Amino acid sequence: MDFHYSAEDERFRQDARGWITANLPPGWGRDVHEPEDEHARYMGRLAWEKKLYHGGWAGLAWPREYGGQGATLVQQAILAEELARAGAPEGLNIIGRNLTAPTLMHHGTEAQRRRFLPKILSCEEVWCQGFSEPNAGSDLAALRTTAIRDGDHFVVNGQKTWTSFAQYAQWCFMLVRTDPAAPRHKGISFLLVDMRTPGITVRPLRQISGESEFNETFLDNVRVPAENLVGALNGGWAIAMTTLTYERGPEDALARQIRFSRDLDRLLDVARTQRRHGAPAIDDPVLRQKLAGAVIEVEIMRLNCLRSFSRLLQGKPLGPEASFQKLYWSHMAQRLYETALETLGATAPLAAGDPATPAGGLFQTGFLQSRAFTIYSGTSEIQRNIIAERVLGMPK
Amino acid sequence: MDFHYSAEDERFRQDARGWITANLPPGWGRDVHEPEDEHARYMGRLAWEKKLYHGGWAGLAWPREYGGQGATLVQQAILAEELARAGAPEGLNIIGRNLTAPTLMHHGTEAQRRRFLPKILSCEEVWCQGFSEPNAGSDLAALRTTAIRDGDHFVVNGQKTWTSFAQYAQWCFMLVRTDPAAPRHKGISFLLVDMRTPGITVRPLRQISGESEFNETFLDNVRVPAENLVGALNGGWAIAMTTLTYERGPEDALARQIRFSRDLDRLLDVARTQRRHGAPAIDDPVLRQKLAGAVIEVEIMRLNCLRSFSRLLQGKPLGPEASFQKLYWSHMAQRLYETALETLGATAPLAAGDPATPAGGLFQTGFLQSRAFTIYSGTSEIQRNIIAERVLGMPK
Amino acid sequence: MNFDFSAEQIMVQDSVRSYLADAWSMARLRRLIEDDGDGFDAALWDGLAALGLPAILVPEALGGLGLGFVDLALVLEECGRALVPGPLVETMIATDAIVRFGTEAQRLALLPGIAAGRLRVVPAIVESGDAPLATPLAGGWSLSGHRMLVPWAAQADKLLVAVRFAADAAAGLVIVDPQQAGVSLRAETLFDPTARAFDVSFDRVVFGAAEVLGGGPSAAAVERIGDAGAVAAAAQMCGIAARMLDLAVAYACQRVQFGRPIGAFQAIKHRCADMLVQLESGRTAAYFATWALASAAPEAVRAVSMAKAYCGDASRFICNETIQIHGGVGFAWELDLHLYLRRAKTLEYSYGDATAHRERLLGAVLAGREAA
Amino acid sequence: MNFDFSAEQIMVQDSVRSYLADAWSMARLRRLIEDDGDGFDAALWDGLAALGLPAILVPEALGGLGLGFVDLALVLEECGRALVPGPLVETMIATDAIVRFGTEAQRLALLPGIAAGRLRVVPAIVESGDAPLATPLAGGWSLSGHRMLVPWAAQADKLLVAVRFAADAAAGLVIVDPQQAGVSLRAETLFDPTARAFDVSFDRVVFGAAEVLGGGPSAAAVERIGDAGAVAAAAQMCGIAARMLDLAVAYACQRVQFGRPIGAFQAIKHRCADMLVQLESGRTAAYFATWALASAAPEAVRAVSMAKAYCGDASRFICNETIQIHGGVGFAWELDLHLYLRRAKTLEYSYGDATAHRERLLGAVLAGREAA
Repeated sequence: MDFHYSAEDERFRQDARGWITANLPPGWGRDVHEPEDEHARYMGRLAWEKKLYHGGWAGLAWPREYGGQGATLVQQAILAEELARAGAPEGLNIIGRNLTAPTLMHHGTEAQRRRFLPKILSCEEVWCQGFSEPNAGSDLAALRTTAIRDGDHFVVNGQKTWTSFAQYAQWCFMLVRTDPAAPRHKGISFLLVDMRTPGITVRPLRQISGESEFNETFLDNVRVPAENLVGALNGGWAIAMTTLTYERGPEDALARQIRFSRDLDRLLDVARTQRRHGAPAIDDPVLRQKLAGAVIEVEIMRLNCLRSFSRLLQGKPLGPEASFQKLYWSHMAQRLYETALETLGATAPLAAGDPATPAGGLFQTGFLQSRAFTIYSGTSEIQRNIIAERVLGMPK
Repeated sequence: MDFHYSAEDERFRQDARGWITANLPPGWGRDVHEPEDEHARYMGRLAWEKKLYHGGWAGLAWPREYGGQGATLVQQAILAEELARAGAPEGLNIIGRNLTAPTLMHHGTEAQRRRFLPKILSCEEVWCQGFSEPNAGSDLAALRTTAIRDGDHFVVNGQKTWTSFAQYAQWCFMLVRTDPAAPRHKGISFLLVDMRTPGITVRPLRQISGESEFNETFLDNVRVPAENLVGALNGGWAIAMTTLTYERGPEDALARQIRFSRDLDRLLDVARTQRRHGAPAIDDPVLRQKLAGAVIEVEIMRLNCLRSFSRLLQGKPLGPEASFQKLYWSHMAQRLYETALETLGATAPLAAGDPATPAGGLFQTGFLQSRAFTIYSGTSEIQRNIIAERVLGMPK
Repeated sequence: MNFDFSAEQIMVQDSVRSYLADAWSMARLRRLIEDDGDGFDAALWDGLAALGLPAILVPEALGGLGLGFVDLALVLEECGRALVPGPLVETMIATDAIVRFGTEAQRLALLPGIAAGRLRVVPAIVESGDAPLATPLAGGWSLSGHRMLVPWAAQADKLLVAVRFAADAAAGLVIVDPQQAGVSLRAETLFDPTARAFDVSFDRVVFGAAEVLGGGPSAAAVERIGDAGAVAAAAQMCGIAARMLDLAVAYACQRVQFGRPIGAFQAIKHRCADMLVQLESGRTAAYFATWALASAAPEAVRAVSMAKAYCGDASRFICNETIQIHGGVGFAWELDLHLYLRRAKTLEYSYGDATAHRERLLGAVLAGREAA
Repeated sequence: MNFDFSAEQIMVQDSVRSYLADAWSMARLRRLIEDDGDGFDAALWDGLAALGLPAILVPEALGGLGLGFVDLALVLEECGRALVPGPLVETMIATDAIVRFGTEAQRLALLPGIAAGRLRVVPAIVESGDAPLATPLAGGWSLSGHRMLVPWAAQADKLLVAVRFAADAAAGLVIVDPQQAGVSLRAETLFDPTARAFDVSFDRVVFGAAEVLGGGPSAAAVERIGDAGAVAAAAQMCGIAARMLDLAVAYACQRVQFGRPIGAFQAIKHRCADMLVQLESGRTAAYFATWALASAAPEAVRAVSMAKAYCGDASRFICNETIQIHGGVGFAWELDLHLYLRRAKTLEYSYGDATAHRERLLGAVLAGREAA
């Protein structure tokens, strides 16, 4: 066990820090945050991700043949830390990087990897995820979207929901039913779908935070080339499990930790300036307990990720304990934003856009967004089932 | 809605307060508590209960023909309040008063009521409860103790567990299987068993608090007169549900509230004398939040009971919402004693018997006892099932 | 000793509920949001006034029903349950203060109009950096400073402004007309889009003793209006939480996953049971607090703070879990859940949050023990 | 950057675990309780000493293994898991302070004996009303006052007593022989019947600079021994919690009610999942803290307080829920659950509770931001 960084890693950190300082978009850093307008925000995130790519900071630990830098997971974690420290934006192609890529590395053909992975890193192709359907949420295997083989294509019909960033995505990976006669889990395949194919309609779903990151996606006789099948026909369920493992895993978590850490930092600032009972809120011992709890939980989130990375570095595969990361951070974040509202105190009923609310309404928005954390990527109830049954070996 | 008391009730309160002051056993009151020795403690409780009876304070709201005073439920609640205020002991025949009595009032014959109820009030006969068995805990209907009719007797064989106060009890009400061939819930009967009958062996079970309030009770060819059957043969399950409703109901809860309220009062005293960081613990704003939370919860427990009593006064029967009282107070009490240990702070590792622990180790013992609160009388898991299914109408 | 509502009180509740079921809907509430107007629904106001709600606390001699805070309890719960917008509840809170502390002239000037539904009065009491200060002036005072989160100030005929009097640092409530010279309003952006509130600035606003509620400074009046607000918030949170629990149970019984309604899974059903326990315990506390306020019982401070603290925590838990139980649709804008969440969260932080009320309660309990 | 234990560290853990599996048992622990003696198991002490545990922190030159706190992490967890009694962990905590702060003479005098398992040294640092005060005397000081909850003082050869020096109010650790004149011990009655602790009074106990750890007052030494104690407590709580979770899962898989193992009910299995999350997060914090202590990292204060606070809350939750999952037998004295509960609860309130450590952590974080 050693949390010291090697001299090489320290040099890497200095390089990263220097580059970020020089390239951070105007308006970013400690005291500001993203634009109000959602489209502008996502375009800003995309531009930043492309800038990182052109600066050589994308896919640090990916193999070079797929556009990666061949660096270490540790350096990837260092970059994440430095991005957090600088208050840098998140990217947009999170699903491509964190889900499509590892899924293809595990289950794709060499041709699929060479075709898709580099463009994920360059952000020429943004990805979205087509798993959930209106009647297949927690019970994902109940999905009904069909794909019927027709020559060298599959013809896809159905409806997906909660497809994040579908309106910005060029590609979607999708679970489809290819054998309706087979048992539920055995008739599902994993397809890569070009979102520009005729027959696809995307309808944004407005969320309780007012944002429209999610969508309903309707598929009407969408023709998908057969070469876009990943893995075996009717073998999609196992592949989906890989995808979900990464969706819930430490890489995704560490990227989120950046944001929570940045928001917590802002919160400590706000606690110094907000006043209650005639004194700065930060002097209130009761609030201090909650802020300290938040500091502890956010730091443990980072360390939990590092602990998982150490397992990966030893070559141990990511297993069902990925659910552990997801369950931890989603509930942690809900507590964090509740504490943030409590820090705002009497001004909590104000919202983003009001000049009297600190940090531009960041915490109110974060609170609303956080309600979804314990639902998407598999509800907490599903994560607890997985942990109990597959990690602890408890009966179904 | 009116929480004022009538002039008559206020007079009753003055009478009760006067009598209690004059009759409280030596050593009782604000600053002391029960003797270390368990047997002495229970004998003290029994003596106090008998004293209350002879003073005319037992069975206040019971019908006169069964030894009651014909007073109101409100006066019964006033008496409970005054006992709490005075720091008086609990009684010993709780099961007789709170469980046997209402069960017999609902389901007993007139002969059974006249035979048993007066002696419950006078404490000539202390009662215990024979429901749980080693393999029938939450799943009570799995019970295996058998009763086979033999002439004008039943012959009972089997084993009961967690029979509280069995070593002090003259009588036990018991669930027994009288028709092994019937469906689980349909072959059970409700018997009254004289604990002095040959074939009964009581073995105390030591609890984690060090006390032995509970017992294992072995039944070996115990002959019980057939007239001690309550209700119909094989109709015991419905009767048991009545008993359980009272076990979990507001009368039981209010008696417990006395104790929690008394312990909380002591805790506030202790918080004034305990010092932390050079100041009285009561000045610590973080601890104050927890103490305030305890005050609120203990007071709401009292008010919840009064709300239930109002329903009873209107003639509405006690239903599955009795589980609500049990679920509320058991978890509340666990939080209360955790807060008590936190108030003790660095001295929490001391125990009853050490001169440096405040209130004679009351809180450490209370903490240990409280671990059982969410288990006995039906675990919290069972109570939540009952509330969800029978109050909220959710599916099984 | 009786913890029940009277038949009359339950009848009033039923009439409010059935009026709202007929004349009011979440769709209408959403139109108020989308219209982006002043958020005030005049027809709803008139309908509720016709039912007599603003008259409840007004003495019979002044055209009211002469009832008390207990009679408001179930009405407030219904207002929460249906997310009734507009300054109705705020006017009730102000009415309570006017009834108890107003001079005869003030009561005559304000209460008949309130009872008839012609006059809207709202409290302006939220603490912020630059509290209004009244400095003496010939024949009166000059008021400067500001109050934030003044509910529905633009729709109100009068504000009851909590003011500090410079002379002896006494506190009091001052009746201010929002149209008066020196008063300016800035509409605030709110977490609850169905509400309206304003940052109100006072710049040398002149007033005399006739405008001070009760004729002179009264810390008791300021405390009372805060207490009435806290209890009204607690009761409304109970109504919201009750509605949320209904929605959670209904959804859990109807949504099928893994071949069963999700309400059959213990993860869901046990949580609903816990929600019920907290809801009912919150009601217990809120009802008791309305009685304590109505009867000015010695335990009023404790009862009020108990209700606000407990109901705040309970409604937080119940609202959050209801969204969780709904899964994906739980965070869809189209569903109404977030509107309840936003109102409940706003109430949670209005009139003192749970932490502040716990501290206040413990102070009162310890002072009571000291005195005993 | 590496969050893994080395193969050697895991080997040591395995050897401790298998030694304890062979030579130690809960039955033996219970005999120590029932015998009502001094609670000290000499054979266990000797066995663990033969395994080299007290030697871990002692430099090689002084007969030890020359390892650091990270090497203790898994050993401490095993000690918690098996409820190892006696002053082993306490001696390790004291050893750390002696290694870091002792003069050459003190190191020579104490560490070889500790490494060989011949010498037991325990901290006497729990804050109480009447803390030991050292007043100057010709050639030294005179010590009076008392310390409570001094672990295993009667079995210890030396106490490291946290002392305040009257002259300049400096703090320091003083090496005191419990048999020395002026020292008196009162056995305390403890919540954990497998532990022993004493109220130790000092009545004009005379000592010189040679007895002050490091030769003179050192607030850093006092803080360090508290930190080492806190981390050792956190690691032991992880061990206890891990054992409790094992027991909960095993029982839930085996106990059948309603025709199914109770572990198939979500109420039980979901709770076990939450327990695992807290256990592993606690381990993360505790392991990191051992590294921070070992490397005297700048984040040491934060890491220590984080571990003690988080592990305290986690072990509280896990122990309580394990008892709940066991139902009726969960509160039977015959089952071992309460012994784990009692030890964990004692550790929770030793070396600062979660609340105290959260406050300390936030202070450090804010000071760090100030400095940045």
